[in-house]
Amino acid sequence: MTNEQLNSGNPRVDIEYRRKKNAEEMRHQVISFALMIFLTLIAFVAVAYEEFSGWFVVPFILLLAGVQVIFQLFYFMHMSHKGHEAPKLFMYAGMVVAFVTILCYTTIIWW
Amino acid sequence: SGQPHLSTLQPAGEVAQKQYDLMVLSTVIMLAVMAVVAVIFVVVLVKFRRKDDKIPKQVEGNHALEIIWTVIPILLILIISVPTVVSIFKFADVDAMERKNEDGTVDATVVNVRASLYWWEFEYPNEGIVTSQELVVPTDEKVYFNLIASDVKHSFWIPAVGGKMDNNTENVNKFWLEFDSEHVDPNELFQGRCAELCGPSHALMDFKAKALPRAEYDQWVSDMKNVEEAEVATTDLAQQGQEIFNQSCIGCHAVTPSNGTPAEARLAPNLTNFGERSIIAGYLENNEENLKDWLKDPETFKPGNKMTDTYGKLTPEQLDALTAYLMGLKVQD
Amino acid sequence: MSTIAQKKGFGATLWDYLTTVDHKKIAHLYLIAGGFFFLVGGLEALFIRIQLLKPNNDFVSAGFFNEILTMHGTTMIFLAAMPLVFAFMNAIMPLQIGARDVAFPFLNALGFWLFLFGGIFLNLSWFMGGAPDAGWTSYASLSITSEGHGIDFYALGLQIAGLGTLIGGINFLVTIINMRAPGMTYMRMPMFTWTTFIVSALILFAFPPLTVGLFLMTFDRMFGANFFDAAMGGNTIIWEHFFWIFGHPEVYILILPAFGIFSEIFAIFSRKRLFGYSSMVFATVLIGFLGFMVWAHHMFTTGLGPIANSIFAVATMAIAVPTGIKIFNWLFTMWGGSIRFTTPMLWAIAFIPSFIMGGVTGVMLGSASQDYQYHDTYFVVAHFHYVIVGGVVFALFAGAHLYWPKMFGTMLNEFLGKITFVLFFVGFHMTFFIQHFLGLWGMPRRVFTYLPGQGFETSNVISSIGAFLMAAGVIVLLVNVVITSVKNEKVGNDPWEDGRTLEWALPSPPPYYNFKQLPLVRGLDAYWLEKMDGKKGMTPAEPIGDIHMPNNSFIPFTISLGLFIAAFGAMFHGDEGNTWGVPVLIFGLLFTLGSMFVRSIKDDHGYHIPKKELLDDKDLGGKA
Amino acid sequence: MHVEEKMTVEKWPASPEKQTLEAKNKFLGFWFFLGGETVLFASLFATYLALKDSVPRSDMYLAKDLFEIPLVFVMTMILLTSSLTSVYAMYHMKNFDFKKMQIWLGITVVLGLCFLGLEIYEFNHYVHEFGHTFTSSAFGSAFYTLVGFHGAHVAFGLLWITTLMIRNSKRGLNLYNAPKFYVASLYWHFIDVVWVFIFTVVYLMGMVG
Ligand code: HEA
Ligand code: HEA
Ligand code: HEC
Ligand code: CUA
Ligand SMILES: [Cu+2]
Repeated sequence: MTNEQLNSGNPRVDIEYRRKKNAEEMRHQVISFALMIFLTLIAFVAVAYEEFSGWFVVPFILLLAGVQVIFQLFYFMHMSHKGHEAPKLFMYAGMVVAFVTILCYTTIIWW
Repeated sequence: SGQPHLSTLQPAGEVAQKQYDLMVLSTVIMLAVMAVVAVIFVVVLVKFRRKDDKIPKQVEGNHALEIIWTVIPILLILIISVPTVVSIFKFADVDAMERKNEDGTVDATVVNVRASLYWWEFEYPNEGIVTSQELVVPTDEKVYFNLIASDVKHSFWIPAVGGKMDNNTENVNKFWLEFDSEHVDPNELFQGRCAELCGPSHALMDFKAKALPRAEYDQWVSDMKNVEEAEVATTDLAQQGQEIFNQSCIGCHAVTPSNGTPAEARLAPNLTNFGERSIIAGYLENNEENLKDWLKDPETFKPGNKMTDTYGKLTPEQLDALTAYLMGLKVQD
Repeated sequence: MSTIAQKKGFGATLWDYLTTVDHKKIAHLYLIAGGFFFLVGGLEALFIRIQLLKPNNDFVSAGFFNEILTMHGTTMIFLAAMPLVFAFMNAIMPLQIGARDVAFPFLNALGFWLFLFGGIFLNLSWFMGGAPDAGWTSYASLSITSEGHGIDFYALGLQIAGLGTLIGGINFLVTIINMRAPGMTYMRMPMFTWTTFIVSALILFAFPPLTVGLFLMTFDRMFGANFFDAAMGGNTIIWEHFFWIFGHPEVYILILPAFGIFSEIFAIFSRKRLFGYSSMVFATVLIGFLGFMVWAHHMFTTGLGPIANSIFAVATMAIAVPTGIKIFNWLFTMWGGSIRFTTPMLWAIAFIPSFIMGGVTGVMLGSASQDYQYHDTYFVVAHFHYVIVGGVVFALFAGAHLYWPKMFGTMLNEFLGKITFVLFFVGFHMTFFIQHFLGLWGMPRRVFTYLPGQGFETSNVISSIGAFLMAAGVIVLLVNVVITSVKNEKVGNDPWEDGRTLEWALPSPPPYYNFKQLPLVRGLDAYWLEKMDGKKGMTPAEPIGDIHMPNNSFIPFTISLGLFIAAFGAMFHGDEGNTWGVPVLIFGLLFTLGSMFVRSIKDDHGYHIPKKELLDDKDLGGKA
Repeated sequence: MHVEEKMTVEKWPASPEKQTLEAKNKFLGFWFFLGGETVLFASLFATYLALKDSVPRSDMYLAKDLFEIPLVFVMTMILLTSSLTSVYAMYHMKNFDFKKMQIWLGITVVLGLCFLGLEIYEFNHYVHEFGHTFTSSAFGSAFYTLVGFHGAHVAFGLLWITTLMIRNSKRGLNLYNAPKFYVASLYWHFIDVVWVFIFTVVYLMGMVG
């Protein structure tokens, strides 16, 4: 675990700097939120607009969901930050098991 | 190597034979692996016992050795994998089951196996006949099976003829077996059994398989088909028995081979050819004494079976009558 | 048992254990509880063997046999083998990495109490209308139709115990990642710690499917759901998959720590460093990974189709490769070494041929088209007892002898230990070797009896006699434990003289804070390196200072108790005329939630052992 | 440094959620827990997919008859927004602004409650309008179990965050409770992740048929 503490010796300067950084990060968060809402809208519209075939819509909205989850994990939950190596490893491992499980239940279980 | 007609080590059909060959192949490989290990093992234990207080050299590893014992097992596994995969697909090939002739008939011999607590029903859809507990099949050709269970999961297994397949509750499993005339002793039947824990009497959920040359098999089928309605008993005693049967038993047990009730609603073994079967309830030798005991109190023979307490107490006279009737239920000769 | 405990009265000791959060004491608890359940499971095994002694035996009835059989498997796997493995992980792993405790001492205690309450709940079924009777696999069609409350005990009891295991797994993971002493890099961790790490990861991913499966079963049986009822659109195969997605990793959860223990033993008693350490680590990771890709080999006959069967067959057999790497590394650890035949080493040596026997039959089972014959026969029973008893149980015996001094400060008697070994080893092969043939000759498993005249008689007699030899071995071990506890001759920090890893640098048993000063780790086999440099102990990595310690707590007990109570409510609420079920269910859950709430709002920062006390504390000898 | 020491803006570190060893442990342990939860929910999704539209009688309602876009859309928006509000709370925590953090957490809780309320309304609707219940079919069992498990997670999250807010209302932020707030917010985001898949897989894919 690396400690991300920044130190210039002068606490005031640090605080100012950090505040700015935090505010900037928050701005990014709001942008990702806006994107997420946008993706959600597209997904709903794709389904509501009944002309598209299911063969297109289903993979498409799954893809959108995947992108949203990346936003959540990497931005809201900070998985892109340093110090998240172990969490990443275990989340990926969990996703592999999750994927295999779902694959199995959609293929080798019958009606 | 076990009993003929029972042991997997005395294969009597193509499936069992292939499986046996695979067993031999893999056993040989396994023995070789164990021999290698055993040699190193013995050398180590003999040579490197502690003799003095010297500190041995601390070895980190050896790449050449490590590669050897990674690659050789991979090769051995590949050697087993190839015949394994080939045979998996071979055993799963049931296309012939559905191959229809122009007139809609099917040439393949097909048997629907329905497993219920704790008995087996064998329906021949193409011939339109039903029998129970004793499977009858032709030799030297593939026999195809549709497997299903009516209550809980069971598993259909005739060890000497081939590996098993489950009777699930929600879907039909299909596979085939072949019975070699060469290995069939006409006086012996194959032992079949349920291989999936299904309740108290799981251990007793046995059945028999009778493999007949094609001509005899055809004869059996046509004899069965000839029984169109319940045969009328000939002796007085048997007639009495039939009356009792028609009162207390017919609700569950059919005595005609072309059973009209839907498969799910057939509650008990079909008794059309009961008198010719070698067993009662799957595992008791078929004789009068056993039959009476069974009818008196099925519970002692098959704990948890579904016949217990479904009919009134039977007097000795009633037992005699029923026995006479049931023993007379024959379709051949 | 521990020196501190002896000075107190019985009541105080009991309270101490009820509230402890010390990993060493929790290890004692796991050892005692797991040991007890091992005896129970073994007794059930003896009942099985007595019933099968002769054809048509009526020692127990058919239904009762199924209960015994189910409880034997369930008890042995969940309540004996796993907790015993956890006992050693708790006792040794933190010491091996130079930590003062695990990452979450409170959760550690919670994990234990959940396991214990789950285990007690499950076993209460014997006295409350019948035990589960659908096999330890509890396949859905049968378990849904099974009458009485047996299966309910199974579903709820395992749910509670499983939760405890999951918590334990997360705890070990964090401990190993965050709490290693300075210098203890990943590639310097002792093999047992490595296996603990991988096993904990397996637990993390394998237990949720079991949790879900058990929930579905609970809902179906107690709350009217229809997951497994084919008539309502349900599907029993769902249960089979969940059980085995969990169940197969579970068997590696058992065997990997065993591999870890043996790795330590081979190195110690050959006086040699583990051969091919990095390939051992690699093989462990690979086994863990492959362990998740092979579960359907238990379902080859279910009818998944040839493609699935082929994939799973090949994946299954592939596990032979990393396991083989391990076997040969152990052999070459001994090669060129200076082998001393102590009791732990005897178990380790016997393990190699025994386990390989089980392993190669595993590969034969993995070859699906052969498995159509083997499946659900005594051949499978032989396979898994060879790997479980010849692997896991041998390791537990070996570990008990090896670590007894570290856990209790006194050595088990070597002579009695060797008697146990001989009896058990002979009995083991007698019992299970012949079962391979029984299976091949056509004897299915899970049968309460068999008919005469099929050629099964003699073999079953041999098998049953073997079981009694094993029992005799176990009894000798019990005697051994009693004798050594009474004698209680204290030993020093490195009683086997060739200890290599950090735990042997500490007094036996270690002081409650483990390390007065965290040690500096300079390489693999840290303590051995120091010894070879002529030093007595580890070089400290920090000056003596205050040590932060967690407070004892009774709350883990009450959290678990709440679930225990709730389980009764859930189970009985559906009975005819039952009025108290739902209130009890709610009360139990609130009790648990309330305990968690108290824990959450109460301040509990633990306490500090002041530096002064540590300096004075000479007789505890807490040298790092 | 004592963990419950009174903090000031000056002393407040950049990553208050992982200053002490306990905090680092909690942080890591909680992530691992989420790894396990991923598998748990995957198992529930798998069950749902296997049993979707699996009903005993042909006159029973299927996914495409049940679900309606507006309600799901509103629920989705509410829950997604609550994710943003909890991000705001963590933003203020990093800036050592306890008051604002509490306010944003409060908003998060309110949004969560709205979501739960709608979910209850929705379930009620299915039961009474369509006879689609937990016990009516395997489809029903699987649907309510999956969505209900998520709902239970929401409810637990609400209890948890509320407890934290009340417990610390007098004490303010310190290095002892900062990690607690942090993992609670992680939990809340994870609930959102799961919902993204629920609305996609259960509702949207259900409507596609
Ligand atoms: C500790 C527990 C444990 C372990 C380690 C294993 C290890 C293995 N198991 Fe086993 N198994 C069980 C416990 C275990 N098993 C249990 C409890 C059941 C039954 C459950 C039930 O139904 O109730 C079971 C059932 C079981 C089945 C299902 C059988 C059936 O029901 O039809 C299968 C099928 O593939 C299988 C395969 C394997 C394989 C391939 C391994 C491999 O990991 C083995 C690898 C080891 C070696 C191969 C030996 C060493 C290697 C070498 C020396 C290298 C060279 C070797 C070769 C080239 C072959 N096991
Ligand atoms: C860790 C796992 C484990 C262990 C250690 C064992 C150990 C043993 N097992 Fe078991 N077994 C299983 C796991 C295990 N088993 C599983 C999972 C099944 C499958 C269940 C199922 O099908 O669902 C099974 C099934 C099983 C069967 C098959 C039953 C059947 O299919 O019908 C048999 C039969 O011989 C058997 C025998 C034994 C024996 C003789 C031992 C011996 O090694 C036991 C040795 C121990 C003792 C003998 C204890 C001694 C105790 C005393 C002396 C009592 C003293 C008492 C006091 C002081 C209070 N086991
Ligand atoms: C509830 C329906 C039911 C009724 C009524 C019933 N049986 Fe049965 N019977 C069964 C079932 C089920 C079995 C299979 C038992 C088993 O093997 O587990 C069976 C088995 C048998 C068998 C052995 C069948 C074989 O093929 O080996 C005979 C003979 C038999 N019943 C005769 C009778 C007679 C005679 C009566 C009336 C007095 C009777 N049964 C009434 C359900 C019933
Ligand atoms: Cu049917 Cu066992
Ligand atoms: Cu397995």
